[in-house]
Amino acid sequence: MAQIFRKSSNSFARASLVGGFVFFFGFFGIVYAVYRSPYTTDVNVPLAQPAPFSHQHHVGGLGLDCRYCHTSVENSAFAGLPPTETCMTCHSQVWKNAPVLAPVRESLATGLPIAWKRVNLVPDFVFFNHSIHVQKGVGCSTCHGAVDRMPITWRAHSLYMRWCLDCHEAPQKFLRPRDQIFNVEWQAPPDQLARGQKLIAEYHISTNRLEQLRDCSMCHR
Amino acid sequence: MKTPDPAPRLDLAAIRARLNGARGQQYWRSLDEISETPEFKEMLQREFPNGASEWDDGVSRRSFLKMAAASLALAGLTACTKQPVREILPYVKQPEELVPGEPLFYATSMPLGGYATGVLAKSREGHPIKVDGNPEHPASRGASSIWMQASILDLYDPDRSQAFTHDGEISTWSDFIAELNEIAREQQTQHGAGLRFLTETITSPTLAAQLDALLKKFPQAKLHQFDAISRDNVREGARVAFGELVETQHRFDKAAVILSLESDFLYTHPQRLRYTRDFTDGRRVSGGKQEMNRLYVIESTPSVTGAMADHRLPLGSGEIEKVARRIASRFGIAANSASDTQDPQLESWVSAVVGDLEKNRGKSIIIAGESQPPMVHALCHLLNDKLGNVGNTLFYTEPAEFRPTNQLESLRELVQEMNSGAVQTLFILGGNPVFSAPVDFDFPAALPKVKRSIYLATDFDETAALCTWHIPQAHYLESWGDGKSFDGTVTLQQPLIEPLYGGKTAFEILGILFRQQPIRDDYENVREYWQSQKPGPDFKTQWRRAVHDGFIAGTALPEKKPGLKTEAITAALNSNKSGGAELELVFRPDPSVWDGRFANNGWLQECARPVTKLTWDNAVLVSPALAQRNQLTTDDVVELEFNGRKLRGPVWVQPGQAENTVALQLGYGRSRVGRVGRGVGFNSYLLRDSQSLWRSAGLKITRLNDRQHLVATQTHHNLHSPERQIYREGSLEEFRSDTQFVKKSLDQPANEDTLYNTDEYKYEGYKWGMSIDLTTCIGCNACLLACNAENNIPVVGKEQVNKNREMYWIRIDTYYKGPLDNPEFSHMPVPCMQCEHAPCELVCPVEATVHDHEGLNLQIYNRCVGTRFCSNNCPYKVRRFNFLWYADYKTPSFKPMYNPDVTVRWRGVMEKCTYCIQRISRARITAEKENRLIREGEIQTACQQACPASAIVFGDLNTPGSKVAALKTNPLDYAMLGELNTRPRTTYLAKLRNPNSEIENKPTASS
Amino acid sequence: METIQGSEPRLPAPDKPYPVTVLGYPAEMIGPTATYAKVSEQVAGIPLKHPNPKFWFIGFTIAFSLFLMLCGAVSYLIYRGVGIWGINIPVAWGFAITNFVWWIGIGHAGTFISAILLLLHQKWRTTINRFTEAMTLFAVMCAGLFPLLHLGRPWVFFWLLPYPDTMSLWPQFRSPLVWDVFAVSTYFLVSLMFWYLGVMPDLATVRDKAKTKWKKIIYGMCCMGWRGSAVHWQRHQTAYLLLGGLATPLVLSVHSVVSFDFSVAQLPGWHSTLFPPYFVAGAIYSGFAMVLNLLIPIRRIYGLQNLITTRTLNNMACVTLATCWMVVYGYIMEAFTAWYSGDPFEKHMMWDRAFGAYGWVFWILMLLNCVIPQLLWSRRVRTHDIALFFVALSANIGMWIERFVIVVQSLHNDFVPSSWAMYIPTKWDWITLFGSIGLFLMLQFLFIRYVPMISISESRELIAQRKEGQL
Amino acid sequence: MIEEKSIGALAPEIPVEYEEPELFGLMAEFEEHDQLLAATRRAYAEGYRRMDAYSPFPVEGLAEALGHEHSAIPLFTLIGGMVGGLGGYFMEWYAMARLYPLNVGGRPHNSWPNFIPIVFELTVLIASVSAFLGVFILNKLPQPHHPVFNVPEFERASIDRFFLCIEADDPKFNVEQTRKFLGDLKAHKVMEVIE
Repeated sequence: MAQIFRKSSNSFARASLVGGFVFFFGFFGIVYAVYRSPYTTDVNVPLAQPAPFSHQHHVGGLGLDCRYCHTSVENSAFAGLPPTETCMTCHSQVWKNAPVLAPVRESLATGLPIAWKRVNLVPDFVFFNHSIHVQKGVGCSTCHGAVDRMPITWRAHSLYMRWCLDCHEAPQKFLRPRDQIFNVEWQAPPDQLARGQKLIAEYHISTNRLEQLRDCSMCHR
Repeated sequence: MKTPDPAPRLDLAAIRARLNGARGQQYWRSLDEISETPEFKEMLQREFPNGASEWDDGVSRRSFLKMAAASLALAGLTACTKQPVREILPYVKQPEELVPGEPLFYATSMPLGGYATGVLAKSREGHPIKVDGNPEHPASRGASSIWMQASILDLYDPDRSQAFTHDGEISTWSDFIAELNEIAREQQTQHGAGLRFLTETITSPTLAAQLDALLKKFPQAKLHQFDAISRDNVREGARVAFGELVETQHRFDKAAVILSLESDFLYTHPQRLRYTRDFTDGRRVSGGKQEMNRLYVIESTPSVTGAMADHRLPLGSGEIEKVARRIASRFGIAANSASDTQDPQLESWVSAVVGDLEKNRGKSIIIAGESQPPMVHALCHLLNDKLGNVGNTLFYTEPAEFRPTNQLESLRELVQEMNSGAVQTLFILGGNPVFSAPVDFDFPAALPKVKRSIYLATDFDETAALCTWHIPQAHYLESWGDGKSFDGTVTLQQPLIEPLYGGKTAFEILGILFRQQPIRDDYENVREYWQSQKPGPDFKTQWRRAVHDGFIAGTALPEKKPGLKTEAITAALNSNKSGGAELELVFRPDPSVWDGRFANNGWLQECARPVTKLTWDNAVLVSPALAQRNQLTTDDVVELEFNGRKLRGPVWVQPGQAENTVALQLGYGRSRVGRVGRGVGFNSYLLRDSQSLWRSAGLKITRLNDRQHLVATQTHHNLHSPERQIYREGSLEEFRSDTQFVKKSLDQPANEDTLYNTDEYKYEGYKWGMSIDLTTCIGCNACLLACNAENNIPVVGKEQVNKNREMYWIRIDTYYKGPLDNPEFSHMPVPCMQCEHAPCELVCPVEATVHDHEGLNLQIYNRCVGTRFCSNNCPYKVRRFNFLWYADYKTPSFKPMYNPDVTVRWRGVMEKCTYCIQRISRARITAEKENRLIREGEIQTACQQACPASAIVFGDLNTPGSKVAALKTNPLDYAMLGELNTRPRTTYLAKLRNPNSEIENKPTASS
Repeated sequence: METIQGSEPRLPAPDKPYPVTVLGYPAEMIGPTATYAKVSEQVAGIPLKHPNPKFWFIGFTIAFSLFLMLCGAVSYLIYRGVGIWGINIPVAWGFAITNFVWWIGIGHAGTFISAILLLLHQKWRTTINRFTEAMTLFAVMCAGLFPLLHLGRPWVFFWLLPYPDTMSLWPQFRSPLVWDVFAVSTYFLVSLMFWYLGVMPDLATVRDKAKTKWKKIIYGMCCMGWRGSAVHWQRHQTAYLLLGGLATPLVLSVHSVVSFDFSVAQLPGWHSTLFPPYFVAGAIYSGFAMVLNLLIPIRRIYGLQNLITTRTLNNMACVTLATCWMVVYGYIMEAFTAWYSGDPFEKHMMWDRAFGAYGWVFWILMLLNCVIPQLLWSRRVRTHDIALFFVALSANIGMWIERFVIVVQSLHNDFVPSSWAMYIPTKWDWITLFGSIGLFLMLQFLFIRYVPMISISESRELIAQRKEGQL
Repeated sequence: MIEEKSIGALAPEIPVEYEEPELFGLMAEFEEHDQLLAATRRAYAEGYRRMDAYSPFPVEGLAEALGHEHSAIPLFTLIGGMVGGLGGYFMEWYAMARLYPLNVGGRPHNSWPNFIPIVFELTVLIASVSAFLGVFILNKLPQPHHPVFNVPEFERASIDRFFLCIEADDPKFNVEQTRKFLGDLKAHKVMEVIE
């Protein structure tokens, strides 16, 4: 019989086989990468808002305390978003007619709320409670990042379950003294682990055992 | 659902034989089951008739859920894509008492049948999401009825009427105000000669005052009250006995012996919640207390109270008077019972009861039901007096009602006037008389003869359709108001939310009618009235306090000592009218939809009726004996003929029903009702005339060659053998002789041989557990409804329930025991047992159900892939699966109703009870914030909170001296299917009965 | 052509009479006239020349339309949810799992024949192993479909696979369902490799017999340029033997693992140590039955009697009968243990199985699975292909019903009577069942059309051995 | 229906890349496998080493005759099996007891009895895969192009003929002598194999 394939087809055949395998597994690798990329997680992706509110200016510049606007952060699951009134306490005096504040004034006039875009968002089946975290020494910037350097707010962390577990498995890495909770510049001291261990005891974290922090029921109901 | 094949008949004789032949305690659930008719088997084997019904989903709400399902499917398929950007809307002006994310509680009151029950309503971000009893309120003591729990669904019901209508045209409030002024002017001239008010029973002081004023202003105007579930007999009975209207207040906690003559005081009585609490307190055997009360019930058709009886005597409603007379005569009352035929068995029963009553003078109660004629009530008064119960176990007060009258006569008079044209303007304030008035009054025909008929109601119903004006009524959670509870305690009603559909209240309408200007809203009206009542500087504080508490303490009616007119009664007794032996027809308010007002409430429609376990239907209840005689079987459609009127309905053969009694529940077959209630059941009012408001003889019943499938959540089940140690019970005697008798009769759990290191989990922190007392559970479904409301449990509709896909997290199993004609009833609430060795967890491939460190058997909805293996492996079958898209995502009005602390489950995931984990978490967080442990009693599960019998106790087993820990050491405590070594955290207290040894009756337990 | 028609001469050959089996039947495993060339021509001729196209097209069309029905049913399933089936609480598993277990069972014949019989040096397997292995693959494909479809949320099926996710959650390795995932996928992959290893040299034959260039090219690619080098053959044979050795415990394990889905649960009627062997026996039983059902018509239509001889059928019938009795033993033991345990739940389950609401199903099962196969005691039935076909058919249906009874009947009457209920299949249940059969047949048809369905090289070995008088 | 161009990609276009044909070896064709076996033994005895035999079905002892005693496949399989088994158990233990230990039905985190089935399955799977891949790697397959295919008669190597090919780069190879030698093996036919 005559030769069907030319010589090169040997290497071609082998290459294609190997290539097939590589592609097959590579595909999942790509999906994996995309799932962790900012494209999906929105980490560090600024979100256009109806009014260009700048934490950088208000927190970093003016040094407003988080609780001035997010009033219920210490006693509710929901940190609270400032009602239009709160904005107007100052902006009825300063930047009275600034065009960027038009939406705010309009809201007060019409009584219709300002439709902010959610930056930090967990799914409906996750029940996150701000008050207990604040109470037990988890600082704002631990999850929300350095908002004082955000001209427009973006998400600082993926908020994936794995990310939550990092702290729920080893709180000592992140806990702060109570007076530092709302300090957005706070940086972990070199001996954080030792301090953290102390704080765990001090805060009576999980009256029972520490592993309880990993119970599904902590967040899912 | 229809299969017009004539099915082979039940052979009840054979069943009897089988039951008599059965050794030991023989539980059984339905006639079909024990008879094992070929027809029953055939029904089971029919494949396509039911199987194919997937296309035509019964309830139309389903239809759009399909779309939802599809959209989810896509959402799921694109699971790994990014989250959509969502908006968040802050307040413009934030109310300062409101902390977003935290609930607020308001004390208010729910009116039903005119009487007010104090409730505590929970509100999140400004919308009510749950209603529970107000613990301080004397009438509820924190307990709930199913109607209280379900009222939250009514509030958000998208089918509520949303517009004023005038002659069928959409109209406006201002137009109506003009109309009112017109009426006022017109009636002014003729002193209200043509002006009539038709209301339900009224207890509201404000409304009463307004009506008084109006009737003074229009002297010739008249007020008529009518409730379909009227208490006329009670009133008339009092009138006969005392010559005046008095109300009887019972103290069941003080009674040792209770004889109920067809009184369903645990379920349909206005004071039901309080009475249940008292009754069960007198029944609970705990700690050293080895006493419990004994309940005798004589009734024609099984009721919740009857199911609790230690001795239940099924007897025609008309026969009961004879028994009453006989008992009376034993106490030396000339009750001319001689004429009655002698029945030895009945005799011995009666003498046993009489003996018991004798023994317990001053510690007994004899109570008659609304359905009994005045004479029986009079006799009860007389007997209670003779037994010295008055002042001990019961006392008399003024009625809490405003102008109590004979409502039937009052309505009769009104209808006559309407027909004669004397009525020009008729205000109907609720009640839907067109649907519920006695059929012989022919109210629908009379109504159009009235020039102006104004109807205030929450729904656009049958009456609204015939009235010239319809005013949407504000729900009680939307409006201010007041009322009195049965014992007279003044109860205030405050709104939690603005009227969703611009509803109005009677106060506003009557206010305008009385004084055109200024127009006052409900708040002003109510407040104004109370200001007038309690003038003075401190009114503001008093008012605030009253509104805060929800009621005015110490306003219960004072005891009253009316003179008993013995001669009058005995004289009346001589006019002996005896109920014949022929077939009798009795009417009952439906255990779920009451008189029909709740017909559009999905939760109530779907909750399995106590005793029958029927859902989404009413039925013609017949006794086994009657069924045997007339060759009837469940699902047969029969034609009832009564006073020349005909009615068709499916038969339900009800064990324990009196032989010659046919029972019908009212409130079904509504012709004008929302989407849920449409086409559900048949309208029993069509047979109910003024002569036979509750009961009448002379019914004809004929079987038609047609069948209609009734859907019950629990059918053809029996407990087979005592070996199946699921339901444990015994008599007080057994308990006294050997407190450990339950434990002794139980299998030991499987031995501990295992390859595993078993002490890996110690549960040193909180260790949640629950104990359910079978002795006190009355099977009223309050827990079930409370669970629905707390946990966003969906309604699935009749067709899905028929496929055994109901979604309750806690169900109430009912088993029958003993003879067919008079079985004993046993209720068993079954939530998730939270097994420590949970079989469900082991087989879940994705860790969607696991244990937490407090021993809860969690269900993680967002992880569940829906293999349903867990349910297969659950010996208690307490897991529920979303076979289709059951949760109602689409109806906008339902969204604010859902409990934001509980995930709304989507299609294809398993769900179940986790001891209200959202409440546990909330309490834990609060405690952690305060650096303390959760206190005993700080957490109540929804079912526990609602239970009027306090049969459910939940708490931490590790807290020394906690209530639940104590109950676990109770000798009656046992674990259902404990021999499987599942180590359930929920255990039961075996049921104790207190039979009278002189009545040799059914076989006793664990013999 | 005589060889293509493959008539099976009954006359003894002049030189020497046939060796004869104890049953007095021709002990030949391959027609006397077969030669290397003829066998190659006959078998490779089917994919190349495609005889009897009418039969193929009609059959394929029927199978394909059934398959389309399956697609429809599946789309509606995804759209509405598993609620379109008759399942409920307590009977949360219905047809889906029944079909799964049934198909997996059928999938056992292939590897049993090609692996276990290989190790047992059963030469008669030679001419049927290729075909049955293919059947195994297709059956496992159908089986694998159902665990996926029966999920409430099929689109998250990958949570059952082990991979590092953003929740640091892995499958719950204690769950028999996860064992299934591993067992079934392992079984499929191993069978696939085993099958391909076998088919590779024959594809070379087809390549070399192919006339048109494209056929040459395609088959040339598929056979990886196999050239029959002695050294290649050596490695090939070693690997083949090793795979056989590995597949042997696999055959026994797969259905054991499937049976764990039930026996690990504590349900009366499921919780039994009897299940693994009982399931494996049943699996091989139904597998052989299915092989017979497919082989008998194909053998006639493509005239392969000279290769798939009466002796082969006879032997298969014997295996079927043997496994049938193992299954019967299983039934007896189930009833016995239920009685002997004295456990009220077990006793009730057994009573209900026979006389309860599903009793009629149980008795049909007894008839099809235990009574009818006893015909195989008769030599004439075993060697009469049409009779054999129908006995096999009854065994197949019987085994499906057995799965149904185990799954549904045990669930519908479990511990707490209040939750007992009936399972009534909907039309969607039925469509899915027959749809999967359609998928199975469709693949089967494609296989016989494009791949040599009998192992040519192994047949050549037989011929060679006969020449040396080893047969 | 298919013109040459379209398949030119794969089929050799004779005129283009056909230079001076280089000899790959000499090939003898036999009718029966025992003849081939005998011939191979003779050739080996003669001292030929770089040669190969081709048959339509595995011939007992042929590889050995060529001097191939044993194959490495079993080793592949053994290693694969061990990797699969140990790896499997590690995966289960790590996921269940280390990464996210959860209380599942009160069973210990390392509930080894429940881990056995998967360990077994993975052992078999990885072992089989390595055996399978072993065949291809050691046999250097796929190899759709091979000089022997240039011999027209060779197509019967997969049907009913048996071939022995002595390759040109064998030290002892010499066209005349080798052709003569093969001829003496009462080969059905002897032909040249060109690259």
